[in-house]
Amino acid sequence: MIIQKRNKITKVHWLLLLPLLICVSTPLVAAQSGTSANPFDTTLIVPDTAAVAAEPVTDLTVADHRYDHGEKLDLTWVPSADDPPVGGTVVGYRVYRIADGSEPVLVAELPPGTNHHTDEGTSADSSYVYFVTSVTTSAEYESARTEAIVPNVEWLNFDKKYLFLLALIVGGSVVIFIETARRGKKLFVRKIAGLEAVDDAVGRATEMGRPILFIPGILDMDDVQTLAGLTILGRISRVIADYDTRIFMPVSRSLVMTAGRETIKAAYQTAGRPDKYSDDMVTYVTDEQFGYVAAVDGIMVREKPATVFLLGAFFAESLILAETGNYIGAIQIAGTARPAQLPFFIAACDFTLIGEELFAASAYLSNEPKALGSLKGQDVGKAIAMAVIILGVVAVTIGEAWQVGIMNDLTDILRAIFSTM
Amino acid sequence: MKRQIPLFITFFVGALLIFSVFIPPMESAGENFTLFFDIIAVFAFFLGGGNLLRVHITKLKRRKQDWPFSIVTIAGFAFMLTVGIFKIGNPGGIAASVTADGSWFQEVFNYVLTPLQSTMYALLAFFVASASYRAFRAKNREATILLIAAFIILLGRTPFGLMVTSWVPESLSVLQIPNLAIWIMNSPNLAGQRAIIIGIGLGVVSMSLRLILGVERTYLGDDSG
Amino acid sequence: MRRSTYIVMAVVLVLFLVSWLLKSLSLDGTSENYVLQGFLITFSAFLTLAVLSFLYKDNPFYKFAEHLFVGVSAAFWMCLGFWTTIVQNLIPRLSEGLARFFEVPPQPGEYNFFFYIPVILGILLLMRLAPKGGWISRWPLAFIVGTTAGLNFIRYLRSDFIKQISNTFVPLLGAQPHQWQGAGHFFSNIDLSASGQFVAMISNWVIFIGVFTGLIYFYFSKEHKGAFGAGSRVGIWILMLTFGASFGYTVMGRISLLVGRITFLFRDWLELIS
Amino acid sequence: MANIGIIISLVIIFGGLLALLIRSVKSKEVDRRVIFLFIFVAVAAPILFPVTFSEKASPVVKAIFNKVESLPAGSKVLLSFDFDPAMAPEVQPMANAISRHCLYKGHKVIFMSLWATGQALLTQSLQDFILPGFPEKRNAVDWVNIGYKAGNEGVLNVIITDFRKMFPTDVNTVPLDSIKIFDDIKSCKDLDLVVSIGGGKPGPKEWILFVGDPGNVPIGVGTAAVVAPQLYPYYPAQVVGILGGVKGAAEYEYTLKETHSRFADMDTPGLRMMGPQTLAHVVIMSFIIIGNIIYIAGRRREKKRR
Repeated sequence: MIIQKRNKITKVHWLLLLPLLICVSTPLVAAQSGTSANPFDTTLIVPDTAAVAAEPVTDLTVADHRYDHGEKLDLTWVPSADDPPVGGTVVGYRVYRIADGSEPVLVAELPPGTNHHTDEGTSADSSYVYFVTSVTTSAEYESARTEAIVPNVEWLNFDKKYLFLLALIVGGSVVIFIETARRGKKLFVRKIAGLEAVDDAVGRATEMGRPILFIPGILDMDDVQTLAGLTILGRISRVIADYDTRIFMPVSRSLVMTAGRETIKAAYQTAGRPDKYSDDMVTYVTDEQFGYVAAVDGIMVREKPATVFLLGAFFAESLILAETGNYIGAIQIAGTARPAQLPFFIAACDFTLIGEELFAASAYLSNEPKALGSLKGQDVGKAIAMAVIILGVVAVTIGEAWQVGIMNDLTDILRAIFSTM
Repeated sequence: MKRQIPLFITFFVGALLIFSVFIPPMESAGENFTLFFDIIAVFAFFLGGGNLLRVHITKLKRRKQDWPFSIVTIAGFAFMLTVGIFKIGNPGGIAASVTADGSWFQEVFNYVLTPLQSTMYALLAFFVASASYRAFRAKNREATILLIAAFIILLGRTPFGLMVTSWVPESLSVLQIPNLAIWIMNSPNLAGQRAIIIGIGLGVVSMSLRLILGVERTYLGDDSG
Repeated sequence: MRRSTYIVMAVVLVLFLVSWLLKSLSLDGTSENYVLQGFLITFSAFLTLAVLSFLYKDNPFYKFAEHLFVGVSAAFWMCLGFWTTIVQNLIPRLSEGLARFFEVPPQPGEYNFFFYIPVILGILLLMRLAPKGGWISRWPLAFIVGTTAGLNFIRYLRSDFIKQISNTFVPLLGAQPHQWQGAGHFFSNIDLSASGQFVAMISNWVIFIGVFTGLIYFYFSKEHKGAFGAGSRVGIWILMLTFGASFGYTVMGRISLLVGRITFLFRDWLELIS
Repeated sequence: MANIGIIISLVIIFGGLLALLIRSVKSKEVDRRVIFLFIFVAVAAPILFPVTFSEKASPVVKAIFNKVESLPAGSKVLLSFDFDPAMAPEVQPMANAISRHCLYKGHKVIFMSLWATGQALLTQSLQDFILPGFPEKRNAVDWVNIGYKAGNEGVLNVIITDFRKMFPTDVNTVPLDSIKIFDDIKSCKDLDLVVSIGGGKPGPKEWILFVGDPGNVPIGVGTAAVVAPQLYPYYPAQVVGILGGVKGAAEYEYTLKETHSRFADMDTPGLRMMGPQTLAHVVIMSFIIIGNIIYIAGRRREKKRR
């Protein structure tokens, strides 16, 4: 359904987004790249007779850098004959760039022993000539100049073909399962312990007549964990609106405040009680991590919420919040994808959504087939991971133990595909 | 309508950024969009500041519980804002960094914010103790494993760790508590962390796709609003 | 508040005033503004103790510290955002005149029309403050959510998924097992060093099984029963081991923080230690 | 005075813990404020009345100590301070202890840093902590500070073949050729020991990979606690020994004090920092034990009731 709707939008409103399109397709950074100008003294020292002598570098070549948009050129050379480790006089190299026949500009100072450099300050509409000097303690010796070169712009990065392939497989299986579910196929998803408790926790607050506190972490909307927390808030606040329980959500970012208000308001509207909603449910405190914690701790001991949700990105404050929540006797449901903070939630909260479960939670709680389908897609990713790990481990083990060539080749292939290029 | 345009913006921007990774001339899009975010976030500061003031002024007007403290918040906010925006006491004038040494802004940071921040942070020393007292109990097999791992690591951090296992021969030194602690950190801990991280990677991928495709859209509110 | 509360507050205030006086006197001669310096140090100590008092229970001193913290820090980040992002990053890209006013070096090369986009989106966001038209603030929100989703899709796929998989290709018989020289050599060093073949091998098995069963634990599409259930069981044990160990490992750092605060109180404020 | 203070505090802490332990058999929970109080006393008391616990040096620490100890006087030792002010609290104590030990044993010590911000720290710690204890040691004869050079591991790549190429002079622009220590040092290969203290990059790992392995130079490392586990695979083949965090420093300081009476009154920041740490760890472990006794006792009672 959604996909059809979107097509309609595309046709009518794409003009509105034209500026955005232009903005992205124009390399903005190119405007800044010229600033890598030379911080060093560019005057060349003319060697005099008393100076320490050194051979210049030889075979200096310049080549286009692959898969860039013209901002990079690769230089290689053979180091000077007077370069260590044979005990020579070279203390370093300097790379100079001449753009469109202008004055030479120093672009890099390199330690001895170096034989290559990538200049990242070029643009596709100029031509460049380079030379490298061998620097001794008192003078510089210029190499021959390279031929002029104009950097190429490539339109596709083939170094990233495996990344693209994996993105396609993992992302594709998520999309396919969403589509399968949309067509009405029943998909099985097992129970997730912490999530079964969500409804009970809301019910408990209602029975006790005490509020619910929702903490969406301390990061802004540019973190997926915050978004995951907000989508779970969407499900929770529907129940809250039905039960007419009070919810309180102090936040440390005003963008999160805006999104939080929209979320809760929508839930109240869906429940048919828009009059019960108030902006006071979501308030901004401060962007400061511990200032926020100080205020939330204060709210906890004064308002005594029956249920506390800690769902989002947390740092050191995780345990301060969870311990205070525990002290006031609240049921606490926590979830974060920051591995370092999980131990503290496990120790101090009643239920903890571990990493991936945080992202699965909103899909699971919604019980919407489409969302559940995406969980199936994730499992495809996990199955791939498990299969590849077994394959890789077997290959490495056999390859190491018996020096089997084919296994070593397999290892290399797997490492290439699962490299981080 | 009120919801369709935003949904389309999300779809467009999200899809574009995914593809830009593979297209060199567009590679900088991510960088620029992040910068855009930073700028929007500063506008958000004003939204936040405005909201903070409104909450506390309302509290003050209605004489709600603890209203006198709202004066503290408003006064602190106003003072710091004045000092920061006008760079009061800043030895370098308007061109200098707002946090230059000697400026009032930096002094307040040093003598008010720093002690507050670090003391809040230091509360953790107390809370790790109370949490371990309560949580590390051998209630079931999982809790027992949690308890044993934590205890071994804690013991390994004191001189007693080496003392109680000093009888273990050097050839089996991995079983001495400090070494065992290191082994736990290097092996099982690494494995557990890695499983969690792989799961997170997949969770984020799926979550991002749900957002881009508009399956998750609660944060955008309702159509009628 | 009860009368006793007021009395306690008064006593504490007097104590800190006395402390200010004494501190200023002790600073006399070493510092130019010794009265101000004395106040600042005493006030820092007061705030430190006010926060610590929360451990006992909520009280007016904590409320004071908390409310001051919120107000001052909100303005702190606002000013920092204004000067570092708006003035330094945005203004030079938009307007030469404004750049001259704020004395930021105008960089004509950086002038860029497209930076009006975040400005417009930012202003749309502020529409929320207006009584009507708050819905338009969803546009910047949608832009940010799209950016977050798009950027993180690849970022997490790459560093959390792909990289961690290839890191798990561990040799189960240890590195270079073809160089083994009999069982004696194999079991000779059961320690952490590189020569400890046996331990290295066990570690690799633990990493392999740990990651594998951990993934089983996170598997959603299959009921955790039978062999699959057993695998997920092992997975949760490994996770618990991880959590226990990381918890224990952080304790030292947390204690150091408290050492820092108490040292401040004893040395900088009370001058009990040097 | 200090001794009485610490004895009283220890009696209070352990007496209190014992009382709670006895009480726990009746399955009575402890108020969390009591735990807070114990933590506060356990941390504050050793700060007020410095206390040192005996630290038995672990083998990895002992290995470095013994190496410094066994080298003949006049051996050439290079100490690289590869850290910045943020990392200093954790690694400065071990840097000081090793420096003192080397100077005391009569080794010729070369100080340097791979970190730009490390040079100022190095110069200052030499002035404030290390040299005051050795007024008889002369610059350029017994020790020299050659400072910092940019280039990260590139610096190491050069000095493995020639010091003078990277460091034509010391930090005071005195040419190396006129510095006595360097008379018979051409490159790192002429050194008898290198100790790198740091926790980032470049740091101990780079010294191992760029100097220790190719030049066959003995390398000792001191590092932050979080990084230490990653360096264990290099021991003992590629590194002499490892000092990990404040605890490693404390163990070194303790061994130093025990071995040489000259250092009996030495300032021992590592040991001092370990006082609150050890006590707090003991308190936390005690409370874990108490918590478990309470739990087991409570379960037994419930069974009886049934």
